[in-house]
Amino acid sequence: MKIVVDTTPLSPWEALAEYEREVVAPAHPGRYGAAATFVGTMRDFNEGDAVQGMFLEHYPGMTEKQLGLIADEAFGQWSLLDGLLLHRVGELKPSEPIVVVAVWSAHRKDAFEACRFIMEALKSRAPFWKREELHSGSRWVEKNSEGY
Amino acid sequence: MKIVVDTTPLSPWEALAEYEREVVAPAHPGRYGAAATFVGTMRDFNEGDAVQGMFLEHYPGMTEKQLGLIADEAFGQWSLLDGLLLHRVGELKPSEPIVVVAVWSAHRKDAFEACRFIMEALKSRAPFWKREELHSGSRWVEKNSEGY
Amino acid sequence: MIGWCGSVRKPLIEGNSMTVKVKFFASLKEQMGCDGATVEIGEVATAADIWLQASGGKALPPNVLVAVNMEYTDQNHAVKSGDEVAFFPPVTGG
Amino acid sequence: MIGWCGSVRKPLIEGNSMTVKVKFFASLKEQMGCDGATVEIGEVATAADIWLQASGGKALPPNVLVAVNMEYTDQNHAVKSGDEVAFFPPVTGG
Repeated sequence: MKIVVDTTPLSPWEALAEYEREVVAPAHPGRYGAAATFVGTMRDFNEGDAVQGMFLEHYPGMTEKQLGLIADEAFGQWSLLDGLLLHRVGELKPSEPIVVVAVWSAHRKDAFEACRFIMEALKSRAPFWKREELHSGSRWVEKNSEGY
Repeated sequence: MKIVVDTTPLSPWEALAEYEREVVAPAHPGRYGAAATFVGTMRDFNEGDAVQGMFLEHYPGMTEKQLGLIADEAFGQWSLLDGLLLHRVGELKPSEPIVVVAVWSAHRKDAFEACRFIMEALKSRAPFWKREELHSGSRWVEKNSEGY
Repeated sequence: MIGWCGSVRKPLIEGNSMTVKVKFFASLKEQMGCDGATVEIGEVATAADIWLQASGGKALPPNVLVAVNMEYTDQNHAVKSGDEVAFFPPVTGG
Repeated sequence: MIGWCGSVRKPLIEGNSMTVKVKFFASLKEQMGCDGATVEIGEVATAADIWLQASGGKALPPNVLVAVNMEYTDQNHAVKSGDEVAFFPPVTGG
């Protein structure tokens, strides 16, 4: 499973197409029957306020380590063939993708459950922090919305 | 939500990129924070046997009608912005995509749950039938694997 | 290629009749030897009656699904003239 | 830009000491006025002791998360020389 935390803007569908074509398909030809993906995108509103921009801080080293642990847990819990996890950091504008999670497996149950697990674990355990730019100034997002 | 049942080969990631860019983003700029997708791909094995090809039969008219009902149920049950459902029919070869389900929403819970619901409902209610080509001849798939 | 079974007509009791279109799919199409038939039957009939007539008296297999006018129903559903009645095995798409 | 708090040294009781690297993130970095510090402390210390010394005696806010060497732990975790001790608010990525 490939994990990347980077300031470079994300192109989720292009990244998924490329990773499937270059990595998953050659390694597991004819073996994957299911791919479940999630793409998180920056909205222009949050908690009733217009949001003009966002700064995404992380903890270099720990963030990657925690994402690796989450991936290991997913591979231990479900029967998975491969995965891709991309997370943006730094300055973002509305409509820009923040996160991509993808999982490939033989059967759909594993892909669906592992994809959601990785996303929820990332939301609760990976050290990222969002600061939103509003008309009235900036604020740190205090907690994530509920995922279940 | 766009629903297409067709014999044309699918390019899932390209179709998702195009639909998001051409339809979802212009209609809901800055409003979608989540996209959950599922791509089902033909494997080269099933129930222990090598599979060389597949024929996917459907019931023209009823298939589209049932997919429309499933989409309506999803939009009634969750807060969704848009969706895309593509299903291949006719002759397929291993590694070819069979189905694409995608859902866009403001928050991830809706997207995750609706995407899986649509896929499971499709599996149990949409009139499609798979006939597999094996070395020893062909066979109709008798039932789908469990999704939960 | 599996074709149309043609028209299946049942002797009528009182002269009243209705015509329904029957469709078979997948393995059922192969078992029946055709992808459908036009069935003419007495005024009151259920989907099960239609099956009996179209199949030449075979029992309806327990796992066969029944749709009338492209909506799922069961074999006790009363059909009316002009209805499209479909019989097919469990679905396996996706 | 928020910089490094520098070195925070506590008078030692018996001459033994250890040095740990402290990091703050996000809103906590702003509250502390720096993104980290080097803390020199007596031989036995918990993450809470490190916080107290680095913060100049402020109470550890109840929702602050604690990591030692990039793994989650709690404030009672015993740190050793060379450890990296991080304090940060609830995470909000994804």
